[in-house]
Order: sequence, then structure tokens, then C-alpha cells
Amino acid sequence: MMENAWLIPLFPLLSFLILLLFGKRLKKASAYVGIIFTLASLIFSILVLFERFSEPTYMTKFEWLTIGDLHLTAGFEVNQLNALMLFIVSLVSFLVHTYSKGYMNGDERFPVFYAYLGLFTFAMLGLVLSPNLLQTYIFWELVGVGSFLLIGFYFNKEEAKAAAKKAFIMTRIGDVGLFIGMILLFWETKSFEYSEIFKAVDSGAVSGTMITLTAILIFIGAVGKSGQFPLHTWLPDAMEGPTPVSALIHAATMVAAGVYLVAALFPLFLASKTALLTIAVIGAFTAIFAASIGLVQTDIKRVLAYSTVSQLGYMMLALGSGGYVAGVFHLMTHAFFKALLFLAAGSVIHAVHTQNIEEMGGLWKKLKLTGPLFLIGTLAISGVPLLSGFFSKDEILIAAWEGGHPILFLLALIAAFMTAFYMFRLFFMVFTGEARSEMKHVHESPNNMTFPMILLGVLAIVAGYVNTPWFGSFFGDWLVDGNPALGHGHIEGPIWIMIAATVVSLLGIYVAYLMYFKRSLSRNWLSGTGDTLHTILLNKYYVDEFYQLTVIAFTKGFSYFLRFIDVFVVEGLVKGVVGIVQGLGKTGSKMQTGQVQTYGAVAFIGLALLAVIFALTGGYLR
Amino acid sequence: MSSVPASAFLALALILFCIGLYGALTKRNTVIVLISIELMLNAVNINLVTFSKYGMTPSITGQIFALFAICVAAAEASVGLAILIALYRTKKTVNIDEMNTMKN
Amino acid sequence: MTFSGEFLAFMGLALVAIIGGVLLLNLTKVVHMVVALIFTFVAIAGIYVLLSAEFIAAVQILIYSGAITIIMLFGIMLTKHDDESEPKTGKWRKILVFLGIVGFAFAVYIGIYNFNIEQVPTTLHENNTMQIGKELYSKYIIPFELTSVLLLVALVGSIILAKNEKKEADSE
Amino acid sequence: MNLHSILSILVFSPLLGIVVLAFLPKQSEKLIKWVGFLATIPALLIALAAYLHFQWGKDLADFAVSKSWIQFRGMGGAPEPFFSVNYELGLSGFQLLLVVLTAVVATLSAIAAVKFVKKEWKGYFMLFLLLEIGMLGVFTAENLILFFIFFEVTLIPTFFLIGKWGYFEKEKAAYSFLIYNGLGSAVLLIVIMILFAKTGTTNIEMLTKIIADPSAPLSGDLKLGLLIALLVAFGVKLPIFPLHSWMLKVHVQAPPAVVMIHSGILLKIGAYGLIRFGLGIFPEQFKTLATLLAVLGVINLLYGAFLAFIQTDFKMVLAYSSISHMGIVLIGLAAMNEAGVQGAIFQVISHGLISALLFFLVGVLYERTDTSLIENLGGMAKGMPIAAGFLLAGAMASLGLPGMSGFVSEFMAFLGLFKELPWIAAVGTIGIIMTAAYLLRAVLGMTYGKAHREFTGVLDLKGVEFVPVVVLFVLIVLIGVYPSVLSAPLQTTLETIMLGLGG
Repeated sequence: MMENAWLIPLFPLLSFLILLLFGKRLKKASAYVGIIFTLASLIFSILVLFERFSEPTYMTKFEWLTIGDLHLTAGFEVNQLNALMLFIVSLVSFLVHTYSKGYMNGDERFPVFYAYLGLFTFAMLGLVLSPNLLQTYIFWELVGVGSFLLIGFYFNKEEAKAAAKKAFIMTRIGDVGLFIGMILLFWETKSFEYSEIFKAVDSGAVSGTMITLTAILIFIGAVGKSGQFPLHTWLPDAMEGPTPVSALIHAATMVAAGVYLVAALFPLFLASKTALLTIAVIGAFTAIFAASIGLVQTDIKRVLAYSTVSQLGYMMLALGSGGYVAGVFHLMTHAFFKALLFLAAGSVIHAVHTQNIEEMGGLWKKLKLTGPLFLIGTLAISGVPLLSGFFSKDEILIAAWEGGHPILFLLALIAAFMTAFYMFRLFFMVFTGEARSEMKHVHESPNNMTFPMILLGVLAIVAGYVNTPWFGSFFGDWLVDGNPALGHGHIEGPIWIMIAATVVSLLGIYVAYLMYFKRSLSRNWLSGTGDTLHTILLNKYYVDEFYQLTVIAFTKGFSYFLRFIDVFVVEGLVKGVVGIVQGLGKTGSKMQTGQVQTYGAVAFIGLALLAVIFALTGGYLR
Repeated sequence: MSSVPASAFLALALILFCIGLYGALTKRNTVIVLISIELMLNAVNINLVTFSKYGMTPSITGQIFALFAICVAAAEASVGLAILIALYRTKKTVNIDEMNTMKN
Repeated sequence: MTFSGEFLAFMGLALVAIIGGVLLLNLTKVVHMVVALIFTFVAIAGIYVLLSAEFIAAVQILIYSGAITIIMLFGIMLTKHDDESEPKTGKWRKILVFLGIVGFAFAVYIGIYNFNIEQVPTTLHENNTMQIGKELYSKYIIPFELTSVLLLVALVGSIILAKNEKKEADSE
Repeated sequence: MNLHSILSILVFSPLLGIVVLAFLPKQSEKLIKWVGFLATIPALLIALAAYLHFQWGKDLADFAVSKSWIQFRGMGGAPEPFFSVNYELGLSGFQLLLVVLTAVVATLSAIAAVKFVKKEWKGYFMLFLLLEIGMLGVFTAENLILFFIFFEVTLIPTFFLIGKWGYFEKEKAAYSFLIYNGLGSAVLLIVIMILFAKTGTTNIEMLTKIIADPSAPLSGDLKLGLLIALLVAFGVKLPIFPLHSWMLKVHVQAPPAVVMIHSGILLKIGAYGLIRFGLGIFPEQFKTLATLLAVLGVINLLYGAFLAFIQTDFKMVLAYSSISHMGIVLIGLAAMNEAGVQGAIFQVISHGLISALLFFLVGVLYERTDTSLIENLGGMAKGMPIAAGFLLAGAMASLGLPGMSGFVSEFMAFLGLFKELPWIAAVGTIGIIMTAAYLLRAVLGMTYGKAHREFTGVLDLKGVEFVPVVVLFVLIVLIGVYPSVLSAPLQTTLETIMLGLGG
């Protein structure tokens, strides 16, 4: 089965092509095309995953491009991480395909939507199958395009257009980091292939500074894709896209690609303490930074988006602290519960046609299925014991502590508190209390929307049990099998960390309960401490404004400066030359007196000049 | 054999040619310009005859060419003068400054 | 260089020719200029003799000193010459042309200076006219005939050009 | 058929069309269009056959033809007693690719002309076919003099095509095209003549050998001077900053069918010349100029990108993007290693295809809406989704999206330069970001957003318009997905160049 893993990405590609060419004729049937092909991918992925449990890594390659003596290859590789990612991506993609059939019903560009989804799924699956950096980069960019197209799906909305553009350009900034890092690494190791790179790094053929440099550059790529600080601003804006897209791309798969990349290149990062520390610091900072913004947002999807950024920061923190398993584990559980949250949010939006949580409320009774499912997701992300998020978050905290970063550990703990708080704030505001605006025709979503949510809800509960301190760390052991460098499947940590994590999250829930359910604590408790803080948070620390005033203003200014040069200096030079030539011409025409004698004299003087030069130089250019 | 070297004749021809040229390019009187051109032709003839005697392969051909040149010069002088007179008839002057119909 | 008779003759003739040329440039009256030119032409005929080209020398005197000079004199007489009021050529032009000529002369002189060919004994002076005649009527017969055509054309052309157009217009 | 005469047939096949057109009455519009289009087909078929010939493992040298043409005795000082100019055509892998590109783009441009040219088809197609002869000749000539003649043959028809069939300021554009390029070709002629006088040959292969020989009668300084002159001559064509202003006018004023040819192929003559003559004949001197070239390349790349960022006319955006993309060619060349040079060549071809595609779409848009201002076109995806989709796809290809040809070339060029001059390359990567920024700004500005006007009626691509768009797009994707279609023929060319560079 593994040797046929290359088929997995091809199914969605096929779906993309079919829908692009015949979408107009297929109309509603487009959904079935997409669903069937992704189902095929999912089945194959499951088969591959199960086969990978028992068999070693499979890899194959062929020559893709010849450059003189350099032979660049393409191919695919099925190792533990890849197999796991294949499963996650194809599962979420399949569920989102199913869900969208209901959610996008009635949109006139229904087939196009499915085509784009196919393209994205193809790229994402291709990304996780890549055995070398170049191929990774190729799919990395394609994933970006898929995301770009889907964010801008409602193309006649100005916000969607701006968000799509922003997403593409901001991730591209990160991609350039990856691009440079990749090329530098290539010239150091003479290969793009992961295995060759690790070999070269192990043998010490690459200097320490170079490892650090390339590792950080590659991490910049991950920063862009995974929405880490300071390139995070595109991710919340990306919520302009249809909600299923947010679930697929901006929660479960693409944004996790950054984490995946760091994980895939983990041996490289392990070789550089500085790079690891950078990752850990950025991860931790992003986690708390995004969580704090999430505290005050009022758009349901934006809250989830900031929570995604924050959770991705968690994963980065785990990887940066050397907790390979913790990072990947959280990546998996997060994929499930965040996809669930987004789909549930989508279901809510579908029902009430607004995204502003200030206008919602009291939906628990109206959405009998969505409500509990949303609660499951909220509990999971808050790290309430016995749900998947609890185990993976615990692993991360332990990894941070054991990695020797007490400050980062503390930040992560605070972020956990905030997460619990804002998630339950969201939950209480949406589902409890009284409706804060007129809401007509509120109804539960159709089956094809609830089915994916239920499946994800189940996974959000149970996915954690594959790797727990109590029932064995089967998952972690398998993940690091054959790669001792990646660390242990499970890191033993002091028991108080688990207790602390639990207490913190429960505390967060309790505060949210007081403020938004019982209303015994003033809702303006935060703003009470100072309007300034609230304003700053509401404006996302003014990062966008900062970019607007610095980078974009600079670019524009520089462009206008260059245009000034183009119009006045370059054109001016040309005009000057033209003027000189015209002047010469005028002088020349004045000299045309019409007198043969003058002409003869001038011609003769010219001849004499030539003759003298000839006589003096011998007439041959030396 | 001869005490006068070929280069002496050539130098003489050069000097005459230069005089003719100077006259042709600076004189205002059209007749003098024509005369100067004759002088230049004469200088060329000296060269032809000189090479006929002192050239790499001396032969009578040089002299024959000189004859032809004289012939052409005679024709040129007659036609040139005819043009001059025709012009004079219309412009009433032989001043070369006035002969600038090439300008327009 | 020995002061042989030939050399003296050359020097004398050359001097006359050059002086004639210089006078041509510097005299003010047109007729005087033509007279100076005759000296030059005759001197050149002498040079031809020195170069063992007796026939050419004869032709030179006949055509140049005789025919062409006469034509020129006719030309001068047929046109009006106001020597005094003639505008002088611009000073700069003269200087420039002079410099150009000096440069040109210098360049050519270098060529002449480097010109060095072994002298080969010739038989040009023996029956010079006969040699010319033989060549002219055998090897160069076609150019010779063409020359006659040229002269004819020149003749006809001159007549047509010089003919009074007014009369022609009147007669028609 | 004799293989040796095939190249001549290839180059001069459009002549048949010119002759036929000459006898057609001016009014028979349909017939003229058909003849004009069909006359480009033989060259296309032969070019494709030659490509298949290569792919079947046969030698491209089979096509070489050499006929004695002009001969005269040498002047003093030259080493050879005879100067001879032969009629020599040939194909290497590089040339083969360019010939195929030319044939393809020319045929597609003929289709575009059938659609977009509104007057005097007879004159248009005759000039157009003459231009094609020139382009094919430029890429097959094995002799500098012959090259120069064909080079000039491309100038004159282009001048008239711009000056007669262009937009409002067409005359000005045509003149600045002619003057700039005329000056460039004058410089080129000087270089050719000096080389000819010094070595007695203009055969490119022989020249390369003679100049590589240290006992050649050319001092190092002279060679450097000649190379700089070549850089100027082809820099005008490419164009290299600051010799670019003519090209903006041409791109804006010329009719779209001509710009397809111009941006797709004529600009590539500059790159071709730099690679073939600059890098091929003066490898040693090229090395000394490598850093300068890299800096120029980065300047081109960034200058074009930043200026494209603030343009309001989409044609201007594309014009500046051409400048920017030609910077990548320079960057690749400056790397002077296999990856860089191959990247440069890839960029030449890929940009040829992409800009042809984009300008065709501009032509379509202009025909429907009478504007190419970004602002006026906002939201056109509503009315013409297919055109908008291809426009977006073209922009993606242009900004170097993997899976399309632009990426492969960009990647290789930077791969090469990072090995040699990593700092300059690092500055250059800003260009990658800027490319994305300006292209998205322009294309999204046109396609996305609220529609500023009614796009009513049948506006979208239809009928024969699909042919150029689809063919070009398929080629772009093909190269992007499987670059070996290009890289295989290039390997021998690369080896030769690398041999010249001494490694």
C-alpha cells in the first residue's frame, strides 16, 4: 500500500481538474465528486497509516530536473510523521468536503469552491509526502495559493480581497526565508533530501553558524505559514473566507504545516541550540500574545483564529523545547478539536447569519447538536482533564519545563489560563443567556453538516488517549521509533505540572463563568483595570497599524521615490541626450550654406584628419 | 641611374596639388577655382608619369593614362566654363558665394 | 646627391612651377593669375621631359598652355570681374583649410618619404611617341575611342549650355 | 528531405506568406487573415519536428548548414589572408528551445492579430511575417554578420507595427523603440566589426576558439571593452536599468499582438545575445563583470518590482514586471554556474510564455472594455470569470508559483547566485516578495472587489481566443511540473559554456 501512497494527493487533484473543466455542468453534483475523491484519499491514508505501524519507512524518487552535474529529484516518503499527517489532512479534508455541501448550499460558485478545496487538499497532501525540501517548498507555495483562493472566495467583498492578498504576501515573506534557508542548506549539504541533510548535519560537515542560520531561516518560513508573531496578522483576517475553509486550512492543516516543517527537519534544529531557543521563545510569546488578543475579540471566528495562533505557538514552544512528540501530538489533537470548533462555529453562523458574538446568546436550546459539540471542543482546547487537549497540552508544559525554560513554562501556563477563559467567554456568550438581537429562523444544520462535527467531537475526546501518562505512550513511541535523536516518546515530568495545568484551566473557566454566565463579576472587569489595555487588545496591539505605517508606507514611499527617479533622472538623461542631438542637428543645418566650396572644405578637412591619424597610427587598431 | 630621385618628383606633385587644392577651396572667383582644379589634375599627371618611369614595373602605361587624364581635363574645362557662363547669364556674377542653390 | 645637369634642370623647373602656383594664389587680377599659371604649365612640361615623356610634354604645352589657358581667358573676358569689391574669404576658413592641407601634405609626405623602389632601367625615352602610339592603338583602343566620345559629348554639352537660352526661347 | 536545408526552410518559410499576401487584394479581409495565420504554421511544424528529432536522441548538428557567401582579401595586420562571411545556420539545444518558443508565440500572436487588429491587415501580416523571419534567423544564425542582419530585420517591421497599429502615442513609442535599438545595434555592429577585423572570422564557434586561445591578437582590456559594449548593446534590448524607458512606451502603446511578440521574444534576443556572445565568447571577462552583473540584476529586479507596485495601468505593471523578470536573467547569468545559467535560460523561455499569455489577456480585456486601467476594471471576475481565472493563473505563474515555469527559473537563478554571491542574492529575494505584492495588487484590483461597472453581454473568452490562452498555459504548467522538457536539450549548451568558464 505504501508504494501507492502517491495516489493519495492525486485524487483531490483529479477532483480539482474535473470540477474546473466540467464544474458548470455538474452544478450540485460537484460536491459528490469532491467528496468521493477525498474519501478515496482518506481510505488510502488510513491503509497507509496502518501499514506504517508495522512496516519501515518507504521512500522512492525519480529525477525531476537536471542542472549540469546536479540532479534534483522528486518522490515521496512515508515515515511516521508523514503517515500521521496524511491521515489528519485527508480526514479533515473529507469532513470539510462533506460539511461544505450543506454550508455552501446555494452559492452560485459552488463547483469552484469544491475545485479550490481539491486543489488545496492536493497541495497539502503533496506537502506531507515530500521527501525533500525543494518538493516541500513547491507544495508549501501551492498550499498558500489554495488558501489564497479560498480566502478570496467571496471575491467581490473588498475585505476578502484584502485578506487574500495579505495572506499571500505575508506568508510569502516567510516563504522567502524558507527559500533562502533551503538554498543555503543545499550548497552546504549538496542535497535537498531530508535524509542527506541529516546525514551531513550529523557528520559535522556543516558549520555551527550555518546550521543556526539555515535553521532560523527555515523557521521564518514556518512563522509565516503558522501565523507566528510577527507574521501572524494574516491569519485572523483570513477568516473572511468561508467557514469550512477556516476549519480546513486555518485551523487543522495548512497553518500546522509550519509546525510540520519544523518537526520534519527536527534533527537540523536539534543541532543548533540558538535555533531551538528562538523557536521556543517565539512560540511561547505568540501563545500568550495571541491569547491576550483573543480575550476581547467579538467576532466568533476571530476569537477562534487567535486561539489557533496561540495554540500553534504552543506547538512551536514544544518543538523549541525539544519536545518533538509533544508538538506533533498537540498538532494532531488540535487539528481535531479546532476543526470541530470551526465547524460548530460555522454551524452557528449558518443558523444566525452573523459572526458577532455580541448579537448572539441563548443558542443552547435552539442548536441542540451544535451546542454540546461546541462545548466538547471548548473543553478540549481549554485542557480540561480526560479530553484530548488535556494530554497534549500537558506534554507541552512538561517539555517546556524539562527543556529548562521556566519563564517560557510560566508564559505557557498563563496562556493556558487565558485560553480557558476566552474559550468559555465565547461559549457562554453564544450559547447561554438571552438572545441579544432579533434572530429568526434559527434552526439546526442539516445532517451532512452535523455528521462531520460529531465525528470530530468523538475524536476530540478520544484522540488524546493514544499517548497518555496513564495508558502508555504508544503514539509517542511509534513516532520516534528508529530515530533516537528525536527524543523519548513520553517525557516524565513532575506530577505538579499536570495539577497546575488542570487548576489553571479550571480557574479560567470559573472566571469566565462568573463574568459571562452568572454575571457576578463585571464584564468590564478587564476594562476596569484601564481602558487603555482594553483598547490595545481590541486593536490587536496595533500590529497591523504598525506595519501599515512602517513597511507598507516605506514600500510605497520607496516606489514613489523610484518613480521620481524613473521620470526625472532616467527620462531626464534621455531628454538631455535628445536635446544635445537636436542642438547638434540645428547647428549642422546652419552649416548647410549651400556652397559647394564649403562642403568641399569640410569634407577635405575631415579627410586630412583621417589621413593624419592614419599616418600617425599606421592605420590599424592595435 | 638618375640623380633626381622619384620622391623629388612626387614631392613636387604634392606641393602643386596642395596649392591647387588651397585655391579651389578658398578662392571666390569661380574661374580661379576651375584653374586651381586644372592645377591639381596636372599634379596628378606628374605622379602618373613619374611612376611610369620609376614605378615598380616601369611601362608606358603611366604616360598613356596621363594622356587620358589630360583629355578628360580638357573636356572638364570646357564643360565647366560652359556652366560658368550659363550661370553668369542668370546671376550676373562669378562670385562663388552666390552659387548656393544647393541649399534650397 | 650630385649637382648633375639633370638635377639643376629639375630644381629650376620645380621652382618655376611652384612660384607660378604661389603667384596664382596671391595675385589680385584674374588675368595675372592665368599668366602665372602658364609658367607652371610650361615648367611641368619640362618636368615631363625629364621623366622621358617627350610626347606628354608636347601635349602638355599644346593642351594646357595653349587650349585650356585660352578657354580660361575667354571665360574671364566673357564675365565681369570686379577685383576690388570681391568679398574676401573668411579668415577662419582659410586657416582651417590651410591646416588641413598641411596635415594632408604631411601624411602624404610620410608616404613619399617611405617610398623606396629599386630603379629599373627603362626604354621609355626611345621612340617615345611610337611606343605611345602602339599602345594606344592596340591595348587601349577602346578607352581611346571612348575618349573621343567623351570629347564629343563635352563639345555638344558645352555648346548647349553656353547657348543663349533667351534666343532659343524666342526662336521657338 | 535533406536535413541541412531544413533550417533555411524554417527561417524563410514565412516568406511564402509574404509573397502570397502581396498578390491579394487589400479588401479580402478573411483571406488575408487566413494566409497570415497559415504562413506561421510551417515554421511551427518544423520547429516542433526538430524538437522531436532531438528528443528521439538524434544529433542537432545534423541541421547545421554552411555555405560560402562573401569573401574578400584581408587588410594588413589581420592574421588571416582571407576574410570570409559564410551563410551559416545551426541549432544547439538552447537555440532549438528559442526557435520553438518563437514559432509557438508567433503562431499564437497571429491568432491574436486576427482577433485584435482592426485595419490594414495586409500590411500588418506582411510586416509580421517579415518579423518572424528575422526572429527565427536571429536564433539560428551561426555567424555574427548573419545574426546582425537578422537582428536588423526584426527592428524595422517592429517599428512599423508599433507606429501604425498602436494606441494613442504610437509614433512616439515607435521612434523611441527604433532609436534605442538602433543605437544598441550600432554598438553591436562595432563589436562585430572589431572582432571580424581582429580574427578574420565571424563564425561564432571559431571565434570562441580563437578568443579562448591566449595567443589571440586581442588584449584582455580590449576583450573587456568588447564585452561591456555587448552588455550595452544587448542591455538595451533586455532591457537593463537605466536603458529601459523605451520598453515601457512600447509595452503600453503597441498593439497587444505585437507586444506578445515583443515581450515574448524580442526582449529575449537580448538575453540570448548575452548568453551566446557575452558568456560564450568572453567567459574570462564575464567573470570579472559577474558582481557588476549581479548588482545590475538585483537593481533591475527591485526597480521593476517597486515601480510596478504603484502603476495604475495594468500594461505598465506588466512592462515593469518585464524589467523585473529580466533582472532574474541577469542574476542567473551573474552566478556563472550551471544552476544560474540554466535558470537564466529557463527564465528567458518561461517569461516569454508568461508575458505572451498576460498580454494576450490584456488584449482581450482592452477589446471588451476599452481600458486597461486597474481601477476601471475592478471586479471583472463577475462578468468574465474565465478570463479573470486565466489572468490570475498568469499572475501566479509570473510571481513564481511552483508548478509553473516561473518558479523553476527563479529558483535556479537564485540557487546559482546564492552559491557565488549570497549577500547580493539575499537582497534580491526581496524581489520575490515584491513580485507577489505588485502582481496581486494589480490582478486582484482588476478581478476581485466590487464591480465598478456593468460587465454585460458576452464578455468572456470565447471561440478561437481559447487557443493561445490554453496553449500557453499548458506549456507554462508543463515546464513547471516537468522541467526536463527544457533542461534536457540545454545540457550540451551548458557544458560548452561551463567549459569556456574553465570548470
